[in-house]
Amino acid sequence: MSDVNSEAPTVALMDQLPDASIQGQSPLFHADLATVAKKGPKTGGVVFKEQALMGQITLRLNAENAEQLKAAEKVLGVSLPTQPLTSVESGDVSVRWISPDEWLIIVPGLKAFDVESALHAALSGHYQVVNVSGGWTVFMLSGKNARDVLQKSAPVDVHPAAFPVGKVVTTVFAKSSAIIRRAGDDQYELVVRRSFADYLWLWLQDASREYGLVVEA
Amino acid sequence: MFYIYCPYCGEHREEEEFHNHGQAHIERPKDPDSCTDEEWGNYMFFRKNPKGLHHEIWVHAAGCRKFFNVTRHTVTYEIKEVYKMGEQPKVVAE
Amino acid sequence: MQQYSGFGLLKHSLSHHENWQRVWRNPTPKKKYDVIIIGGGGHGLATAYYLAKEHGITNVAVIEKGYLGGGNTARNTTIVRSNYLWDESAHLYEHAMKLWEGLSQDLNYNVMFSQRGCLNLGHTLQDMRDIERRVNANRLNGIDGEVLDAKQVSEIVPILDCSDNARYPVMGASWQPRAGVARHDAVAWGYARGADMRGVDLIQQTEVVDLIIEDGTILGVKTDRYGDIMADRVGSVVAGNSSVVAAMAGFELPLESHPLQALVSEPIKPILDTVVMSNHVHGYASQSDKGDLVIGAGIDSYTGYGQRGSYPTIEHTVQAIVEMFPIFSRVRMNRQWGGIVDTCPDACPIISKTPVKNLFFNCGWGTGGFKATPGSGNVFAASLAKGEMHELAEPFSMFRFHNGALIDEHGAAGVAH
Amino acid sequence: MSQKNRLQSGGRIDRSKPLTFTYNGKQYQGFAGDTLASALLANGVDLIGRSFKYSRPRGIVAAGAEEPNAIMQLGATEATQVPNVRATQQELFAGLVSGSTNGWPSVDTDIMGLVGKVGGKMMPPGFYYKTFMYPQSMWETYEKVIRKAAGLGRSPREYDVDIYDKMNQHCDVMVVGAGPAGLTAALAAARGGARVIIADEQNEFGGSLLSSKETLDGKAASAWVADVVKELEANENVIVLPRSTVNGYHDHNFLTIHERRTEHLADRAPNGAVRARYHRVRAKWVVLATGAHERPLVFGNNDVPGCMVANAVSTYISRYGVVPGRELVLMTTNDSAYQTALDWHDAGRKVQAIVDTRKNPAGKLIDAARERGITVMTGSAVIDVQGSKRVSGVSVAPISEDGTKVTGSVKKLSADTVASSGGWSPVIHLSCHTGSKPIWNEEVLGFLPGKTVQKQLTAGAINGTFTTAGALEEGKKAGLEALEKMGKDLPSMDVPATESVTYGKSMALFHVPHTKPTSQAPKQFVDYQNDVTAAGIELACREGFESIEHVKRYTAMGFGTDQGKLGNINGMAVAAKVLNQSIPETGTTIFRPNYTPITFGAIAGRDCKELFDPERYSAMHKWHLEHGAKFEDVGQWKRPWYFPKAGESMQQALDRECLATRESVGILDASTLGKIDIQGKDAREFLGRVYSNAWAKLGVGRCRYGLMLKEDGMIFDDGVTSCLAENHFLMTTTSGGAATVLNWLELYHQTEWPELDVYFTSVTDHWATMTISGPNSRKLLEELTDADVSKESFSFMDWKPMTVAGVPARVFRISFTGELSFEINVQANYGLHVWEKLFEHGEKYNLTPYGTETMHILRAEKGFIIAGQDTDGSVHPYDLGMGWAVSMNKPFSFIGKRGMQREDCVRAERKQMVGIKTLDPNVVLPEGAQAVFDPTASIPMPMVGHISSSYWSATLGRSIALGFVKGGLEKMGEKVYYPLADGRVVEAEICSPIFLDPKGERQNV
Repeated sequence: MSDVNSEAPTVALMDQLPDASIQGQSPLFHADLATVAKKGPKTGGVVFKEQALMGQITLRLNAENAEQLKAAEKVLGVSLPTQPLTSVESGDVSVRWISPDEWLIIVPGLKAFDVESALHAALSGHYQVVNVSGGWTVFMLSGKNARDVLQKSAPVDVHPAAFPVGKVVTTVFAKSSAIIRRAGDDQYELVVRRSFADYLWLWLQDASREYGLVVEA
Repeated sequence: MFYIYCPYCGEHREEEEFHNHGQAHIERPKDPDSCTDEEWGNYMFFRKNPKGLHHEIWVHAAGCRKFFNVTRHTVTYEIKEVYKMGEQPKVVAE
Repeated sequence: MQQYSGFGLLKHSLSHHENWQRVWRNPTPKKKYDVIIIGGGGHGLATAYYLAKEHGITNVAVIEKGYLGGGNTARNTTIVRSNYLWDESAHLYEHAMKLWEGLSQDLNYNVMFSQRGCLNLGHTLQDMRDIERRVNANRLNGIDGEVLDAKQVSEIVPILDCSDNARYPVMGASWQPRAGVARHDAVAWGYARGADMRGVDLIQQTEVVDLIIEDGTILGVKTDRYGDIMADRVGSVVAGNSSVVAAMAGFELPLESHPLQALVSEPIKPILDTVVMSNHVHGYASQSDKGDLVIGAGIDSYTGYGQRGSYPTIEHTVQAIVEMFPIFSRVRMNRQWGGIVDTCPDACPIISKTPVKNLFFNCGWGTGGFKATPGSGNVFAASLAKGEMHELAEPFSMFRFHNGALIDEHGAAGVAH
Repeated sequence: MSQKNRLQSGGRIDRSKPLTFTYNGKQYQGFAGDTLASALLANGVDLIGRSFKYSRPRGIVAAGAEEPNAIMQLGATEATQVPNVRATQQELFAGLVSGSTNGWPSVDTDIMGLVGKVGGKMMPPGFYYKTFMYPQSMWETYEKVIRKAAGLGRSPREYDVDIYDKMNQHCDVMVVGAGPAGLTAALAAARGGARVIIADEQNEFGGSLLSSKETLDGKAASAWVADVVKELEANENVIVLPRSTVNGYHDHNFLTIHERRTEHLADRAPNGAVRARYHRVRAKWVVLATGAHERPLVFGNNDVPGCMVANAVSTYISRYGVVPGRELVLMTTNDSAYQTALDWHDAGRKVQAIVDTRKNPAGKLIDAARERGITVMTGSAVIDVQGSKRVSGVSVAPISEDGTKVTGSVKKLSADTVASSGGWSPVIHLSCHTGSKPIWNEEVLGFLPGKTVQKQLTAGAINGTFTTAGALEEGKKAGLEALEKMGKDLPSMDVPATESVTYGKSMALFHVPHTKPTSQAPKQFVDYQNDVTAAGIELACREGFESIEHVKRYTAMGFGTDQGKLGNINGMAVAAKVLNQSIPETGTTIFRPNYTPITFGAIAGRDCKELFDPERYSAMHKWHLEHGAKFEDVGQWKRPWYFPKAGESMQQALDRECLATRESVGILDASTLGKIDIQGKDAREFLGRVYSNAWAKLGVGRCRYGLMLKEDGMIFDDGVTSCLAENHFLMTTTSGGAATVLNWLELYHQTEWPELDVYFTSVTDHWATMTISGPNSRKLLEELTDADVSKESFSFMDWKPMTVAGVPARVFRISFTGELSFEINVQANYGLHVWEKLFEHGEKYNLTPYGTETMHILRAEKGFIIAGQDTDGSVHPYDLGMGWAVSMNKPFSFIGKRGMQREDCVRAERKQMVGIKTLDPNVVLPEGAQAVFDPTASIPMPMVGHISSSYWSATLGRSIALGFVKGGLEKMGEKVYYPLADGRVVEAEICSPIFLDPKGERQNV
C-alpha cells in the first residue's frame, strides 16, 4: 500500500455540469410534466411535482468526530442532524440523516459542485463526499390524500404521531425504495433513484387515481 | 412478518426492509492459508442451526444499510434482543 | 394379509366396512433392533420399507415424535420430477422416478401418482440457456425432456399468459412429460403399511431425546416414552430437525432450517392439467385431483422451526401466479401453511456416514424432498443394510463440504418446489 | 312464488328496495339488506347444491362464515365470474347472477346423485387409496373421472376487469370483530387516545346484537350499536372497517384485513373503483373479539335440506325477516338455542317440539318455551330425519344420560325444518395462526385460545363468555388493558346495562346415537362440504388413523373452504369416542390463514401487469425506443438487445452491428453496469481483499479488470475498477450484480474489517455510460473533445477527465470488444445529450448502435467471459484459464484464495473453459449443448462439459463457441462431440477461446 502523498489530491473532483447552454434532462423529462400540468386537473387530493435537476451529495463521516461535524457545519450553514431519522434545512440547503455515518445533502443543482468542493476543502481524516446528482430525483407529493398514497406504497408508519414534520426514512416504496421526508403538514418529499423514476411515476399515478392527481410543473 | 428494531435507526421497521444473513459470530479465520480443508469447510458451511435461541445477522437493507445482530427464538419467532456488530448477546441459551 | 382392490371394497361395503384391518399396528418397542430409523416421514418410512422388502432386515423400528408422515410429507406441493442438471442428482432423482412409476402396485396402495408433465418456464435468455443445458443433460442421462418455445408452451397450457406484454414474457420452457404429482399423505401411509406388514415396528408419538454413543459408535437412542432402545445402526431422517439430532451426536451439519410456505386455492373445476413452474417470476402451480390449485411459495430467508413464514413471501408468490395466470385473479386462496426445510449450501441432499460410527444421516433435501421419497428411502436402506453407502448416495456425503465436491443444483431448485 | 317465507315486518332489510337476482337461470326477488342466502330462503329455495362425493342434495345450514353448503358461482359475465362464493356472506344486489356449483345436468335432477346412492357404500374414506391401481395404465383414465367430479365452482376464462390495492396500517389497538365485546374494546381504547382499527366481516357492525332482542341501557341493541359506531367514526384516530375480514394473524402482531369495497354493489366494481382493499396492519395490541359459531349436532341424514344450525334460523328470522320453513323441530344440548324456537313461534309458525338431550333442563328460556305451549321433549334426541330434497319428518328417541345410546322407542314427528345446537365453538382461528395451540375447556365444551407470545387480548364469546353482559364487560376490560400496557391514561367507561341472562349447564353431546351402530345407521354428517360422516371417522380410527391429523387427512375433514368451522370439533368428538379418550387427548385443531378465502387478485394488489416488477431505464431509454430497439430483461433493467432495421432478421441485424463495430464504430449503452464510488485510505487494501488480483500498485489514472470470488473460490462477479485518485476508486460490476456486490462489500467491511477506513457509495444511476468501440472511435471522440486522446497520451487501460460534447466526462480506455474503445461517463442528466451528439458526428463513420447480443458476440470473439453466463457458481479463475487474474502472493489471504485450493478444486480433469469450433463452420451450436468424448456410448452417456456461449461470428464468417470440457485446457486441438436433441451429433474441435486478434493489437492502437 502506497503512502498518501500530501501533494497529490487523494480524491478526484470534477465539476460535472456543462455550461448553461446545454439543458439537462431529469429522469421524468420525457413524461413532459409541463404539458400534463397544463392539460390535467387543477384540483385533487394529491399534488405531484418533480423537483428536477437538484444537486444531491452523499456525505459520509464519523458522527463522533467533532472536528468533522464542525467542518461540515461550516460549509452547510447548519449542523449535520446526528439524531437518527431527522433532517435539517437552512435556506436552499437541506440535509437528511441516512445512516449513522451518512447524510444526503440537497442543494440547487448549480450549487452542487461548490458544496462538494467546499466539503472536500473543509474535511479531513476519513470521510467521503460523492456528487450523486444524476442518480436521484426528487418527487414532491402533497395534498390531503398524500398520506394515503404513502400508505399504499410504503410499509413505514406515516401517521403524524409517528412521522412528524422533518422526519426522514429510507424505506421500501412499492417494489423500489425511496427516502421519504415529511416536508410539511401534507407535504412529503420522495428522493428516488433515477432508473426507477418511471416505474414510481407510473405507480404514483395509479395510487393517486381515486383521489384525483394534480401535476404541477 | 417480523417487526425488527433497527439499533441504528432507533425504531421498529417491517421485515421487508431487512435481509437475513444467517448465524452471527462466525469469525473469518485469521490465517485462512493454514486452515485444513475441514476447518475451512466448517467456517464456510457448517452451522448451529438451533431450534430455540439463535444469534443471527440482519442488515437494514432498504434502510440505513447497517448490519447488526439479533437474538431470536426460532420456534416462537420472538426477538429477544438486538445488538450492534462487535457486541455480545445478553440473552443466551442455557 | 389384507390386499386392497376394487373387489375388496365391494366385499367390505356389504359388511358396512366394519371389518377392515388396521393399516399398521401400534406396537410397544423391543429393547433392541438391527436398525432404528429416527423420523417417520416419507423418507424414513420408505427406508424402513425397502430395508424389509429388499434387504430382508425386518427387525427395524421407526421412531416418530408426532404422527406418521406429519412433517414435510404432509406439507409439500406434491411435485415429482427428475430433470436435474448434474449427473449425481439426475441419477438419484431418476432412480426415484422409476420407483414412482410402479409404486402404487408395489405398495398395493394407490399413491395417485399422476404423470401429467411439468413445465419449467424460461423468461430470460439466460433461463433459456439453462433450460437447454439441463434438458440436453437430461436426455443424455436417459431422462425425458424437451425444450419448448413459447407457442408450444401455450398449446400445453392455454391459460398461461404467453403474450409479449407480460413483464417477463415466457420465452419457452423445459418439458418433462413423465413428471407429475402424487397424493402426498398416501405415500407415507403406503410405505408405513408396507413396512408394518413386513414386521417393522412403527413407534409414533415417541421422541428421541438423546443418542447413546460410546467410543464414537452409536449404540441406541433415548426416547421420552420408552426409555433406551438399542440398535446396531441408526439412520436419522428428520429433515428440518436434522441439526437438532446432529447436536445430540455432537457435530454440526452444513444445514439451515428455513420456513417454506405453500398455499391452496378453493377447489375449482379442472383447468390446469400440468405442473407449471417459473424460477424467474417465482411461483409454481398445479391442480390437485380435488380441484385445489396447489401453489408453492419461496423459502423465507431466516431459519425457523415454527412451520410458518412471513407474509410478503405469500404476497410475492400470489403476484407471480396472477402474473402467469391472470384469469386466477378472481379465484380465491383458501389456506396457507409452512414446512421446515433443511437446506444445504449446494441445494443437494446429504445421504451420508457421519463422524459417529453406525450413525447415518439422510437430510438436506431442502425444497426437493418429496419427489425423491422412493429413491431416497431405497438408497438409504441399501446403505444402512450394508453399512456402506449405495453408489447413488456416495456423492452426497456430508464431507463434500470439506473437500469442495459440491453439486450445485440451485438452478434446478430455484424457486422452492 | 314470491318470497313465501318472508315475514311482513321485522328484520334489518329494506322492503322498499326490492332487488331482482338470478339463481340457476331463474329470476327471484329479495330486498336490500338481504344476503344471497336469506333471499333464497325467503323464496323457498331449499336445494342449493349437491355434495361432491355422494352428490346428495344440500341446503343452507348456517348464516355466516361457517356455511359449508351454499357455495355459489357468481358473475353475470365471463370476466366477472367468482367461484365458491358463500351465499351467506354475499350481500344481495340488483342483477346478481348466481348458480349452484355442483349437480349434473342440474342441481334438481342430478344423475350423479344416483351414483352416490348406489356407489356411496363403496366410497368410505380413503377408498381411492385402495383401488384404481390395476392395471397400472388405467390410472390416468380413472383420474380424469375423479377430477371431473371434484372442484366446486369454476375459474373465469377471461382476465379480471377489476383492480385491488393495499394499505399499510399501523395502530395501537386492532380490534377484530365488532360485536358487543369488540365494540366496547374499541370504545375504551379510542377514548383512551389510542389509534384503533376495528374490523368486522359483516356489512354492519353489531355482531350478535344485530339479531338480538335484548335491550342495552334500555334501548334496542341496534340503537346502542349505532351510537357506538357514530362515536368511533367521529374519532380521527379510529379506522372503522365493515365488510372487512381479518383473515390472517402473523408474527409480531401483523394482521391482514380483506376489505370488500364493491362486492355488495355489483358484479364489476363501478367506475374503476377498487374491488377489494387489503390492509396490512401492524398493531401494538390485538383484541380478538371474534365470537363463536354454533355447532350443529351429528345425527342421521342431518344433511337433508331443512337441517340447520339453530342460531342461523334465529338470524334469518330476526335479521332478515325470513322464516325458512313451516314446522320446526329444535334439538339442543343447551339453553341458548331455545331462543330459536321462541323466534320461530313468535313469527307465527309452528314449533313441533323442542327436543332437549338433557334430562332436566331448567331456566328462563325453557320456561318461556313452555309458557308458549311448545312441547319440550327432554332426555331425547332427533336420531334421524326423513326426506330427500327437504326434511319431511324426524325420528325422535330417548337417549341415555351420557348420550351414547338410544334407550327407548322411536317416535316420528312431522317437520320441514330441524334446527340443532350442540353448543358454541369459540372462533379461535386467528389466535392459532401464529402457532399457539388452543386449549380444551370442559365448561365451555370448546377450545379456547391458548398461550401466545403475541400481544393479544381476547374478549367475549371467544373466551366462552356467551352472554351479552359478559361480552360487553370483557371488551371494556381488554380495551383498557391494552391502554394500560401501552402506558396510556385510562378513561372512565361504563358498559350499558343489560337484562340478566344465565344459562343452565349444557350437555357434552356431539354425535347423537342411533338405534343402529354408526356404520349401519343413516349417514351422519360431520363435515358437509367434504362428505365426512361419523362412520367414516370411526372407520379411519379402526384402520389405525388415530392421530386427529391422520383422521382429518384420511377423511378430508376440515379441508373444505369452510375449514371445518362447523365440523371439526364434532369430528374430534367422534374420534375421541371411538378411541376411548378425551377430546384434548385426541388432539387440538390447528387453523391456518385464511380465516375465509381471499381472492388472489386482492393478495396481489397493484403489483401486477405493468406494475408487477419495476422496469429500470437508462437515461437514453427513450432514444432506444424511438430507434426500434428490441429489449432484453437484465435483472430489472430493460437493455437494448439489438436494433433491427426495417425488414431485417435478428441475425441480419447482429451481423450488421458486429461488422460496423469491427470495421468502423459502434456504440453501446452501458449505463446499467453497477458502479460504486470507493474512498478512504484503505480502499486499495480493501480491493486487494475482495478481488483475486493485485491492486497495490495500480496508479492514478489507470484501470484494471478484477474477478470477485466467494469464500469457496468460485467467481460471482467481475468488472473494471479504476483508480481516480490515490484514495479514490470507481468499481464497476455486472448489471445484474450491482446490489449484491455493494452488499458484499458492506458485509465484509462492517462485520470483518471495520478497522479499514473505506466508504462505499453506489453511483450506478448517477453516471450515464456509453461505449464507442471500433477503429474509428478515436476519430469520432476527437470531434467532440479538445482533450488529447491519442495513443501516446491516452493509452489502453487509462482513464481521463475531459469534456465530451460540452459535457464534463470521465472517459475510460477499456475494451470489452477487443477494439479501440472509449467508455464515456457523464452525469446522467446529460447522457442523452452526449449520446445524440455522438450520433450527429458519427453519421459519417456509420456509427451503429448495438445491444447486448452484439456485445456478447464481440466479446466472445475475444474469449471474454460473461459472469453468470460462462460461470455458474461452480467455476474458479483457473477453470477459466484466468490464472493471470489471481495473485497468490498478496499478503492478505483474499476472499476465495483458500476456497479454490480445496482438494476438489485442484484436482485434474476439472471442467475448464475453452474455445469450441464446430467442424462445419456453418453450424452454430445451441448454448447449453452437452459435450461428450464418445458419441457412440450408450445412455447414460458420460458428459464432459457444455457450451456456455455460442454465436455466428460475421467477422470470422463462422460459428464460434465458448464451453467447458473436462481437462479442456490440456486438450487443444482434440475432438469433442455435441449430441443434440434433434438427433444431430455436432463434431467440434477444442481451441483457444480467443478467436480474434489473440495478441490484442486492435484495442491497443
